[in-house]
Amino acid sequence: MSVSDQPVNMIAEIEAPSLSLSDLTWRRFKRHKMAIAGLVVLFLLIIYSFGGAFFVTEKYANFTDTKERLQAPNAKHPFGTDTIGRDLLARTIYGGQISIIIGITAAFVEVMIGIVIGAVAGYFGGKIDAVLMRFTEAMLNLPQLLLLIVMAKFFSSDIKNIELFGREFSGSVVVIIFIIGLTSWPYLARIVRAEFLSIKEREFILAARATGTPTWEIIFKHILPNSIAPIVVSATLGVAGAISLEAYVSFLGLGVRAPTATWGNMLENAYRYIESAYWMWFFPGMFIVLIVLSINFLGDGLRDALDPRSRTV
Amino acid sequence: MKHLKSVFFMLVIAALLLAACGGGEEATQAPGAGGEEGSNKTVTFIFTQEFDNLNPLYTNQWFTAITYQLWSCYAWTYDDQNAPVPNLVTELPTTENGGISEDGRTLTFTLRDDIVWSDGEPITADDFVFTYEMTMDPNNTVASQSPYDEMESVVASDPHTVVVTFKEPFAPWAATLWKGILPKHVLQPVFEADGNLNSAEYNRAPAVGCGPFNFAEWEAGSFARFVANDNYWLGRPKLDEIFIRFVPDDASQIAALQSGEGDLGTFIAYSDIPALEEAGVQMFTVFSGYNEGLYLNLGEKGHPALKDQGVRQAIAYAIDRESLVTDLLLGRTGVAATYWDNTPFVDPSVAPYPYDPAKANELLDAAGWADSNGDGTRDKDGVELVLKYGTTTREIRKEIQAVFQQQLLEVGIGTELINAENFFDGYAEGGPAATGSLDIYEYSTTANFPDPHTSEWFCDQIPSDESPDGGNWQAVCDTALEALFTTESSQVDAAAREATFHEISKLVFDQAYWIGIYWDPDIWAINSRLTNVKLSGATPFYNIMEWDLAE
Amino acid sequence: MTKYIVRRLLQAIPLLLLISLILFVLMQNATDPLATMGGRTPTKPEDRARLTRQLGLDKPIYIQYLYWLVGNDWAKTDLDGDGVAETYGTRHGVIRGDFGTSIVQTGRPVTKVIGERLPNTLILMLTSEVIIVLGALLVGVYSALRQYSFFDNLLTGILFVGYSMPIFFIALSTMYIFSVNFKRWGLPYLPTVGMFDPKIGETPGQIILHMILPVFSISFISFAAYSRYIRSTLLEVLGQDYIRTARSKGLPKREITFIHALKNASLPIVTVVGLDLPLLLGGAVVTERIFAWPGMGRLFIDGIDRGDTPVVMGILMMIAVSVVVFQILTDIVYAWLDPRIRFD
Amino acid sequence: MTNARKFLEVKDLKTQFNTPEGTVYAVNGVSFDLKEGETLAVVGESGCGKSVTMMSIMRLIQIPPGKIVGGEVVFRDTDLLQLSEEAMEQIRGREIAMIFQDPMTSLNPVLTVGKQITETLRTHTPMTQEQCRARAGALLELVGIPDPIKRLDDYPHQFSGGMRQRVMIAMSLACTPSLLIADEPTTALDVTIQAQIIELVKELKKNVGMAMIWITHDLGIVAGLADRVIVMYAGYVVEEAIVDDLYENTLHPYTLALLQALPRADRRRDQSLKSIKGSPPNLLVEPRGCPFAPRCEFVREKCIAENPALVNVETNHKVACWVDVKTGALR
Repeated sequence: MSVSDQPVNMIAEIEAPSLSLSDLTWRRFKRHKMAIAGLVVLFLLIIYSFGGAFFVTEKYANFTDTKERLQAPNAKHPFGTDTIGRDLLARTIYGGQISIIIGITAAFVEVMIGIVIGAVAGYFGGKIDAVLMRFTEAMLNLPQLLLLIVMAKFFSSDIKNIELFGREFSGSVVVIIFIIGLTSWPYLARIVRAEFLSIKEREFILAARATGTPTWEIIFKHILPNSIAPIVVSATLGVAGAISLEAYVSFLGLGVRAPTATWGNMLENAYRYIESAYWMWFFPGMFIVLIVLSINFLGDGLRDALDPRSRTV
Repeated sequence: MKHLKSVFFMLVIAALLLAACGGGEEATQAPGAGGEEGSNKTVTFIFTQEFDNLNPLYTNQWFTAITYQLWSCYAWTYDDQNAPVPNLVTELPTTENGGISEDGRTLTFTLRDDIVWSDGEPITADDFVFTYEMTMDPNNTVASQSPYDEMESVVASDPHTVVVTFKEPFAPWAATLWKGILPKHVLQPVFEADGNLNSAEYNRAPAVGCGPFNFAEWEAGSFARFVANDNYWLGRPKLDEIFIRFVPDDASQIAALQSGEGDLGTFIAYSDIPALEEAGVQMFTVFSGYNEGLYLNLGEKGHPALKDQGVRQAIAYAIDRESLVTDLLLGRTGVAATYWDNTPFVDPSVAPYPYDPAKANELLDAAGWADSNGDGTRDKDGVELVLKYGTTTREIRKEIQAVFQQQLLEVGIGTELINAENFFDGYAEGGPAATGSLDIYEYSTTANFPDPHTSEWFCDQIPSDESPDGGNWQAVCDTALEALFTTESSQVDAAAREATFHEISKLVFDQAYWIGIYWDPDIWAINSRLTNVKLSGATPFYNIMEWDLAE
Repeated sequence: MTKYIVRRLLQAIPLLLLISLILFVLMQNATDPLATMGGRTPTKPEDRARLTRQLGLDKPIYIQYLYWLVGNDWAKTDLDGDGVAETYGTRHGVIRGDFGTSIVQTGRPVTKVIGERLPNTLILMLTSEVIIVLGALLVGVYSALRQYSFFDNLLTGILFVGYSMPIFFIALSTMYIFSVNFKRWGLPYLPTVGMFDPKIGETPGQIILHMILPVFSISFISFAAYSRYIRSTLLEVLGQDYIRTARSKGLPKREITFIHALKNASLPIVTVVGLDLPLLLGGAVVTERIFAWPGMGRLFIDGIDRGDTPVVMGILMMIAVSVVVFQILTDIVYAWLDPRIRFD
Repeated sequence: MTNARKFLEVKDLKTQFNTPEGTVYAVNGVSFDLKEGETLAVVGESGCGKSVTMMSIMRLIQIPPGKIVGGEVVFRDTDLLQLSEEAMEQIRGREIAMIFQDPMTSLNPVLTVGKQITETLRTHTPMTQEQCRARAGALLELVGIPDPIKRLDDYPHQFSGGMRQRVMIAMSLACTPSLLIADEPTTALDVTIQAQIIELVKELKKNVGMAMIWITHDLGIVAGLADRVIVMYAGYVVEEAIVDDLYENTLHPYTLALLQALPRADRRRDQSLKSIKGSPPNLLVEPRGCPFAPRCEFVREKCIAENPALVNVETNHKVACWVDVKTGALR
């Protein structure tokens, strides 16, 4: 799906241009119009969710007024109200924050676990590799959604609310982040391992080892930066994956709990009102589609720019 | 080998071209629904849960239990006024008719002489004794032994007489006893062969029943069919077939009811009622003893403020249940005052606490809870009045939580909302309600509707490491209350027992151990082509044989 | 080749043991099967105590796992609650082919419970998979050949929107549009739930009719991933030297695409499809629920909700084993399709 | 041979690529011609545009990112650049055939060798399946593959590198084309195999009587093979000469540098091999002056200001250079 999938052999014959890697990446990325559009939309969504907090308070987002329930969009409530009269505009703002935070942190957890397991397995090889890869395969042997459900159920008991930055969140936010991270890493671990396996045999690594560079330095300073491209791409797509997964587990009743709103659980709440109150699903649904779409396009563009040779969706 | 491979590639290519011509799928065909009406009176019920097991001994599941009026039989059922209707017995035993002994321990049941199993075998007292024995056999993993575990003996004194002797006088027998009888002639051989009934064929495919319909078929996850029983002693039912479809998703259930693919559905959410009525579906509101309420945790782990009656009452005054019922529940139910609202034992003199935040503030001030640090919630001796308010993940409960949270905060009571997936898990499993890790639990329950008895508030039922299975999750230990319950459970005289319950109701209300929110009736949606439909709370399909299709 | 298969199977054994152990621990602690037992009220205290004992749930978790794995016909249990273990167990354990009995459907063998759902899931999932793969081939090939054309961009856009939408939303909206509203408007309409109309019976026509909406929902969201994969695979192949060779020979474009390119591109595609197939056994959790399709996904969710560990374990282990088997099968098919690979 | 009529004439051919890094000026106005039966060698470092020129002639440039922006390729009085794709397909394989550098990747790994040879025949000739097979067998025999009929059913990976290149040659000869373009066919092979292939091609050419363009970066193998040589640098033809003339009477500093970089048996021991200093040209910028100027030891101011045209300086010897390398004076 990348530009460079075209006759590489022919272009490769032409001498390498004298551009820095980041310049090159940016120029490649720029050509991908959808990726640029994705970046812009993503940026706007982030502004909306985090900037919106300066205009409406979280208290207002959680303010209920049963007299004003299920109102269609109007001047007072531009996005309408939900079943207990909460303002949906305010809720999409605060819900967006949580959705985006879940997306980013879950991807972060995924990347951390993926890198550590992949790096250790790839670098040390032998028995450690065998054990870690067995474990990774075990995770891959089951559909992620099923594993996620089992884990969500496992962690669902006794969830305390947590306070962070003066705000109270349902502890389920943390649970969701961890279970998504915990079930998403195996693919990345395999990619990282493969990168490590090939890079660790290169001359400069052999040289570094010969000069007695400490192992951690070789791993983190020499090998990791050289395998950053697929990691960045995976992490980006991981954010989108986590946001949609959150919506899925919400539907199954295992998502983020009230009173914390997310686009996912707002959409789930709207599920019963699909015909009678379109505004309840339209706005969170639109935001989910937009963010997942824009991140996917962004990831697509990044892959083309950073890692032209890979070709998974 | 090589040839085969070419075939494979050809197939891929051919399939490609085929897909090109075929295009996507389109919704163009009509299913021709209702084509051959009249010839066969089939109605479709929609159940949101599939049966676990059809054997009455092996499940507590409500959806399975309501089908016993179709194909199995209770000794007596209840009508839409919650009055008992004798079915297998000639009449219900009372002290007057001599069916209940002086000491209240022995009950004598006289069976009708025309009752037969669907295979023509007569139903006898032996079947009753067999049902008792199977329930109590340690090798059978039955769902519940109650109330058979309270019995001393069950004897068939003649083929039409069953004599039950309880260890202690047992008042709530009427609502719990003989709900589903097993055919001894079918199951005795199975029990002898297997040593238990746990995997008997009968559990999935009860070939022999005693209701107006016979079991025909149950396809896992999909549907079950029941067809008219020509041998039914009260006459053949008017419908020919009842097709029960299992549809787990609520929204899909509503869609199916709206499109007419389902004739009956239950557990309808209030919010779905207008759309269904618009589609011409009749709605039935049936009380079955459930009243949604707040259980306040008085145990060690509970918030200290809740041990104060004033604080508990303040909570009741602080929440606006009237608007909740009008707005959220569309005015289709009422505010629950007592645990026994809409049961035969209700005390009509008790009216719910009104919405009165001023009164709530007053009570809280009096109890010494004041907002000394200005954080918006009251405190006392350095303890903030912030309560952990937990419930299940049911939609309406989440909504009520959010509304109450706001109203409670207005009187300075902070709440932390919790929705636990494992809300009803036991003490040993770390269930949040059972372990007392919440301050307020919201749910609704009923012990044995229409009987009012509950063992929920006995001191020895407080769960602990020593007795993890206790049912007194809110740890109410009130000697006066316990004494009343002890009296009630052995009062065989109905009027005396009712009086005791009025006392209990008042006590629980005054102490505000339990604060009612709203009556939580079962809401049924039934296609208007069905006629003669009556529904009861305890045994919903009690007159199913009279249901008919409108022409 | 036999040696290869045997070796792979042997390697899979510790893997499967590891999976089963992790899942068992997770499952046993996830849900309390006795909480309400499907009823509307919490289970009575006395019944809870008795059932805990009868079902062996009072044993430590490692014992429960051991019994699940190797059976308990060698150990005595206490059934009557007098504190004395007097009865031998009846379970043979998974390694002897006994997956135990369902807790929810008291006493029914797990294999039976799964067995009756499996065909329903397969008919739904395989149909969807075939439609997805064929459609994705069509779209993927088209957009690879017309890369960056208007239709390529349009298709990409639509597919990505599908990919971004939560499936429950697509499923319920289509149900409302094509079943409820079409009927209201007097148009030909589709059924909402189930596999067939009880008045007509379980005929192939009925099943097809009832499959349209669920298959559409499943296909719509999975289409993007497949077609993009096929597109990029094909693009990569089209950039290969041998395609240039074929063009230099003056072969018509069609022949180059369908014989030279597709034949090579089919190798990774076959791998991906082959590895996806066993995962289909898990069914479509959300779609099956909404359309009341009696498949594995629903069984799984019900099992999770009710704490039916034996059934959930049975489903997961069946999938895990099939993944292993399909990995081997895919390798074999790959080797068969690719003349460069031989096992010997 | 000099009397034979020109049947291929390339005039001012220009090809560019749009890449993420910018426009690559790969071929910048290349002109040359070819007579029937003649062998032309095209020499230059990798990246000088020789392959792109040939691919442009064959119209095998992927569009996008490539684009033939100007010029003519007149083959037997037809401008190939104006033909429809279908008409071009009739030329490829039948009139002009091509063999490529890497026999490892140039053959389709999942099709048998027989299939790959016969499909050319089936596309361009009315032969039946049996006839095609027989012809394919004959072709394999012609290129010296033992047991040819049996090997038709083998897959490319069952052949060694040299053998695969023989298969490629057989494939290209299937329809007895009048022009064979060989794009560094021996680069990827061992030296001994290289010699065998060159011998084979020479012999085949003699027997078939076709014209040939032989692309190489190795001046060493040109001598015995070609009639004429053109030297390319940065997408320009910098020198064109009869093969002997090029060695004896080198006129371009770049050609000179190439020759000095060549190990020769007659080189004196103390005479060291000289590599060309500086880095290869950046094709992303349109050159203003002579593209070789930055690396040229004869560089003059004029070279940097203006790009010299390819002009006939002696009989049948063209060069594009401002400087006379023998005298060091400007022309």
